[in-house]
Amino acid sequence: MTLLENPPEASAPDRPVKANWFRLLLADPAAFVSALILLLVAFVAVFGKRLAGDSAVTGDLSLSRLAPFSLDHGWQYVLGGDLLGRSLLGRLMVATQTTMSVVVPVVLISLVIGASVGMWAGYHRGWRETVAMRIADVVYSFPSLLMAVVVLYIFSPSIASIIAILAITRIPVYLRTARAESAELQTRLFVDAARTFGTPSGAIIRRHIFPIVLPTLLTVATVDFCYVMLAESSLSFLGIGVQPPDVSWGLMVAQGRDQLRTQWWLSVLPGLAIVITTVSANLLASWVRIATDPGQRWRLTTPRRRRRAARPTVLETT
Amino acid sequence: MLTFLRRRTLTSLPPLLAVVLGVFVLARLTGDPAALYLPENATAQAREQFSAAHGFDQPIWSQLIDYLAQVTRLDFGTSLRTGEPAAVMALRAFPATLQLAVVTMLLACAVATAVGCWAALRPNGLGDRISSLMSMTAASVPDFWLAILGIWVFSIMLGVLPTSGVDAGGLSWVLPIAVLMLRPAGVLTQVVRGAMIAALGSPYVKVARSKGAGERRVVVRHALKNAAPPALTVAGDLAVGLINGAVVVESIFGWPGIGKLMIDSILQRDFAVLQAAVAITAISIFVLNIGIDLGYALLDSRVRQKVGAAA
Amino acid sequence: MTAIGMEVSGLTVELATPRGTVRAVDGVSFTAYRGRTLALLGESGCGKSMTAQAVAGLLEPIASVTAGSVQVDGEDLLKVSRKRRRQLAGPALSIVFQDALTALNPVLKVGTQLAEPYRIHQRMPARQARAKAIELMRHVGIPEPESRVDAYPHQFSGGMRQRLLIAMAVALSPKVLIADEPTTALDVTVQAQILALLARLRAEHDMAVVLITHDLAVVAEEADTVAVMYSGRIVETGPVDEVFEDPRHPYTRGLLDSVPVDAERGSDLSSIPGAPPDLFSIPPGCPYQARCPLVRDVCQTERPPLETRAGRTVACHVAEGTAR
Amino acid sequence: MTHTPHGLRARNSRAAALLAAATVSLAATGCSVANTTSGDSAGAGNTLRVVLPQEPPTLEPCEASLTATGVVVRSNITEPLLERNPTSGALEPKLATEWTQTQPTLWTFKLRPGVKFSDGSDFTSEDAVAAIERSANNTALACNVQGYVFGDSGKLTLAAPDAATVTVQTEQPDPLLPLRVSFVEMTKSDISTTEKVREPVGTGPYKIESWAAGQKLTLTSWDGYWGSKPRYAKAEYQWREEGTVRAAMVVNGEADLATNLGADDGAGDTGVQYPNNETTALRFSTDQAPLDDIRVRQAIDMSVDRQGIITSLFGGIGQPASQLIGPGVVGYNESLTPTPYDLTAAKALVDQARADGVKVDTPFRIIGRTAQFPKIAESIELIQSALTQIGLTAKIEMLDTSAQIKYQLRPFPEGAGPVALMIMHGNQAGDAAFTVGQYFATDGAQSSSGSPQLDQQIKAAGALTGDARQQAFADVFASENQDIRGFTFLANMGAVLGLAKNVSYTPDAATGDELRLADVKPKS
Repeated sequence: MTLLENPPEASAPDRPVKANWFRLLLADPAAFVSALILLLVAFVAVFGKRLAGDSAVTGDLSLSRLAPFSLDHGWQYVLGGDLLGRSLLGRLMVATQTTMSVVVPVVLISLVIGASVGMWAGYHRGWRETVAMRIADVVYSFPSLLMAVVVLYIFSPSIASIIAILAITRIPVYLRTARAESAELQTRLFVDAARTFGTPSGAIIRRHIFPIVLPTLLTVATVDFCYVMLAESSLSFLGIGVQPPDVSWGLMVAQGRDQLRTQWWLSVLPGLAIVITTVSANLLASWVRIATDPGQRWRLTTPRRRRRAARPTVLETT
Repeated sequence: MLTFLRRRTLTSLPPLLAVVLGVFVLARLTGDPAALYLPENATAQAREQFSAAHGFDQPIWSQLIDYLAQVTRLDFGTSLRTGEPAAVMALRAFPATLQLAVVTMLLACAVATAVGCWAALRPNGLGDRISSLMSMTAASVPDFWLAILGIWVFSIMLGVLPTSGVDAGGLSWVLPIAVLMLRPAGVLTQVVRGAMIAALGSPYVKVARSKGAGERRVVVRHALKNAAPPALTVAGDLAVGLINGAVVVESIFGWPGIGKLMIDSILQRDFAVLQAAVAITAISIFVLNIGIDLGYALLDSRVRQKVGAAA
Repeated sequence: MTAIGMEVSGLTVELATPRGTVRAVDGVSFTAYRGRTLALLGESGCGKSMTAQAVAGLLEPIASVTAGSVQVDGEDLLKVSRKRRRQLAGPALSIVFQDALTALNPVLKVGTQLAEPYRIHQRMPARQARAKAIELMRHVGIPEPESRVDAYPHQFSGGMRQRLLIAMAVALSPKVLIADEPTTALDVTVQAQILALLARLRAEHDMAVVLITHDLAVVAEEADTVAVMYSGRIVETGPVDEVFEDPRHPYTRGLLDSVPVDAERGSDLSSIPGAPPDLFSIPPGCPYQARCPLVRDVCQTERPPLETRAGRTVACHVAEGTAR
Repeated sequence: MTHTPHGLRARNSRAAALLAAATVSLAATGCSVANTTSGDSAGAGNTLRVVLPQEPPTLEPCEASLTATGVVVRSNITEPLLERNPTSGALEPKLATEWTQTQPTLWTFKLRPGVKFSDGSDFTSEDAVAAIERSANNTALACNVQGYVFGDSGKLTLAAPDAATVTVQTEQPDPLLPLRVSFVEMTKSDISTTEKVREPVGTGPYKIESWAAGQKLTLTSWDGYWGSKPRYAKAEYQWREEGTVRAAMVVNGEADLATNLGADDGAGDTGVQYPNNETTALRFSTDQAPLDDIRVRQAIDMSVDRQGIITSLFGGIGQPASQLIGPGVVGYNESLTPTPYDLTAAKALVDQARADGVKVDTPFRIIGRTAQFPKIAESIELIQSALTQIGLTAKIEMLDTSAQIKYQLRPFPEGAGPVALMIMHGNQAGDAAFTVGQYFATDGAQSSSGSPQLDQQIKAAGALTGDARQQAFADVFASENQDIRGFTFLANMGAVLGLAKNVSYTPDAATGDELRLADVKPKS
């Protein structure tokens, strides 16, 4: 049921859609800033190593534990130096790449596998569903950090094995979500209709179920983004995360924890990087959720003053 | 209801068994502990003796059969490290973690419900934005980092809390719980907020308002009960995840719980203890899942009907 | 007998949308008499539901009332305090929604929901309120109310759910009952039962009923007065007999002409060529100009006011003297 | 920084604590506790509170050479016949008053009279024989002491001619026998010979009062101890993994003594630096390119910035090392000096080797044990980065103890490839024989280098006594550095002890392995 029986904006398809999106983004300053931050993170992840230069790799022990916020030793040392006298800014930039090259594949792999299996299981129901769910139960009922520890002791901790194990432990999250939604959708009329036309099940899943499940999955993925970064950091705390000379934000936080009281910047700054990135991702995700939902889009455009005056109530009606 | 419980227990058994078997095999793949437990210059013969004495020289499947035979007699083996029965060690450590987890989850749920509901009343308002930002931040702070910072600030700088340990009464609980609950509280707040926004927007809330129901009644009686199921699911997942946090928190605060026991057992290749600890954890997770299913039934009559139908 | 139940005048509702503010309801006025039914008739999107929600004080935050008044019992519902507004919700004015499945709380027993008006407004003890709920259920024709009072909404059929919703609305004998498409989601036979129930309750409680619908047949059978809405405005209003017999506004006429003579109840209003104007680009002058067969120059420049001439109330430049 | 020591003693039960934590009265409780505690640490009264890095897995005395066990057991709960003074290196009487080599293969120990076990029974030669038998000859029990000190001693034949005399017959003449026996903690003769005992009865100044596994271990002094009564009536051990937490406990007044702190753990002015027994080094597998060429190994040796590591990473604790043992151990060579840091010379050596056809570009692994010593990962990283600069290719691999130990002990994993292993060696015994046989001899359990000549030298040195022994072992270290260079020595390590203001204790090299509570005194 839609209370605005004809959402006013829906009746004007002739307006350029892209400009509209950008305006919607501008209308939410928090989301706009988040988008800029994520762009910056992506940029640094790609070019950071080159930008950071030598000072991120070769240390100068005389600059060991250099305090931040001083330009005396060049821009590279504006955030101070680490124990080996490398530029902390440079290290953060290099770490961005490693962190992203762990987090992004983990999220993508678990998303793709979990979503495919989940949609398949939910669509077919029956034994396929049972088997998939029981396997997910097994993975889920063993604390993921301990599983990672056991597995990383078998296969020595490399970026590839960290990605593999973290992806495995995250698959059930997507699998459960996708299964639940697809099980619900497969009873709907349009799926029935497609089935009666003889559309193969793979195509139905791809064309009819996937697009509807996707937004939910993406929301889960954003939350997971943060989870994976923290999990990687916890692994580093236990000494089996990303291994030196590679460096990730999580590893920097873990290694810097001893210096928290003396050289706080060694762990606080990479910690901030994790927090800022995940908060940005979450803010942008919640913006996407609102912007793609016609029933809620108005929130982004209603003048703030009016909104506050409005009665606190009711919004989405689908 | 009983039938539901019985069926649920039966379907939970194979995964439970799979977890125990999986850990058994995986743990043994991490290597023979002989080198760890024998002196550095022990002879090859001594090592073989050690392996034979503990059965590590057998093929994995035969070790597994022996182990299962043992377990059916409720004998979980003896710790290599301490010489104590593994089950005793696991059972001793379990309550400490359970208490920690229960208090943490209760507090996290309380905080999340209060803040989430409040934020949902004015979505995108200033309060909502601030609480969202705070809950997102809470959910993304590394726990070990927060633990050390907490000790520094509250124990050393302010001197109001003990640094660690369990013997300072209620005060000992403050830091571990604060650290442990931050992530669940942050995530749950977001979930409650989302579910409450959806519930507050639904027609039945309009109807309730049209009956003259006040804000309190609308939120507590009408919306919250509808928003609870999704929050319950997430709370269950977070409770399972607490074990991860417990590993870190217990290590740092010297909390004698099962998370620390498991990680130590892995490090020390103390397989018997690891298996006992994993078994008890897995069982409690299954109990938790069943509890969550029952919680659904309690909250939602539609589910209750299905549960009843199974009876 | 024909006391005024509710008097709405100049009600204007604006929506804040991504592309600016639009007027969804523009100066709507009508009077509902007790013991009578007033039908608000129009296509979807014409603003009739919005009008109902504005009157009931249930607008979404996106929408706000910018002008007008709603008088019930000498009080302007739009001006009273929130607390007073809550006190009036139920005893003075209540509303029945279209989709009873979503309008009933799925996790609460129907008895609890039915008892709620008594609990809120009369602070009745639970046991007593429950008895009242059973009485209400019997009142609206639900069989075996004693055993079903503890059931949940999903255990009732669509028609029964709608009855429950109506029961809840009439619990405190409101002076005004707004029924927002109360039968749209129902089978034809059930529709008739529900409408009959509404008619009975109207008489018993001496309520002014505002029936919001797009169904001409329903209007013809149930309403005493009709107000035809188009693009957020009332374009013609009057006693149903008169309006349906001799529509003065080209839009009303178009609606009536589009229904086959032997039309069944429930046929849609969709056969006038063209579509209502986009709310963002309502042209100056008459909003119906683009679809009007009688359009003239003046229609494109001047907005026709809703005027009473010769006993008929119409908003049209050309309507005068177009009697059939 | 404010020091608010509070005696947070446990009275509430866990359940009550749970309640308290969950209620609002929490803040109020917090205030009252903070306010009622005075400057005088309530716990100190007569209890010494010690915080260790880990819980003792067991208190079995025959495992006392394991640090986690020994630090609690040795000389506190149980005592040996004689003990080595960690500073002078001399053996001093404990439960034996004198010991003599009555024949080349026979040692006689005279026991101290009037010694009692904490359960009241007398300590006799029968107990001593059983204890030595159990620790030295009982291979089935697989005691750590058995492997650590008696692994190469051959079978001992024990006898108790009278209640106050014990004789030990060795297969070969063994000048080290008294030193070995100093590792044997005395237990009662009825102690199990087939199973390890978690809570032993000993003759030490303290006995076990209670052990709440996972939480706390309490020792209490007992009347009837043969020596002078210790100053603290009770000792409470707790354990915390993180050094920062251990330091915080002392700073915050929750513990009186914290062991094994790092420079960055924040002990502040409660921290006392002391050299411990440990020496860190990179051990090379000398059989594969590029590490099979001595010039490459020398080049690596030159590219380690020892002073830089100690200053920047270890916070100034420790000394650059020139050999695998520290001063104070018999056989330490005073004349050896740490290799100077010289990247240019190192690069020249590598280039020279390359010119001679050595495959210097072959990658090798630097393997380290996670958290073996503070800043191990950073140290290895620094070394690896220097190696890159001199033209070598090294990969870092940090492993957990169990995985790392496979590379440390023979037989090494097959197909391991060239490995530089970060090791940390502590010579608890005080005699180089316990080092060189293990690490330098071609068949040593932890050796991956060596030569027949060096083997000869080691064997010859082992048979000597006195100054000749000192000189011979010193020569062994010189030869290793000169001819083999199977190691790059990093540092003679040090540690920090957190010591509360009102406690007086002087740590020595053995503190990490054996913390004698009787030496800890309240400050007057």
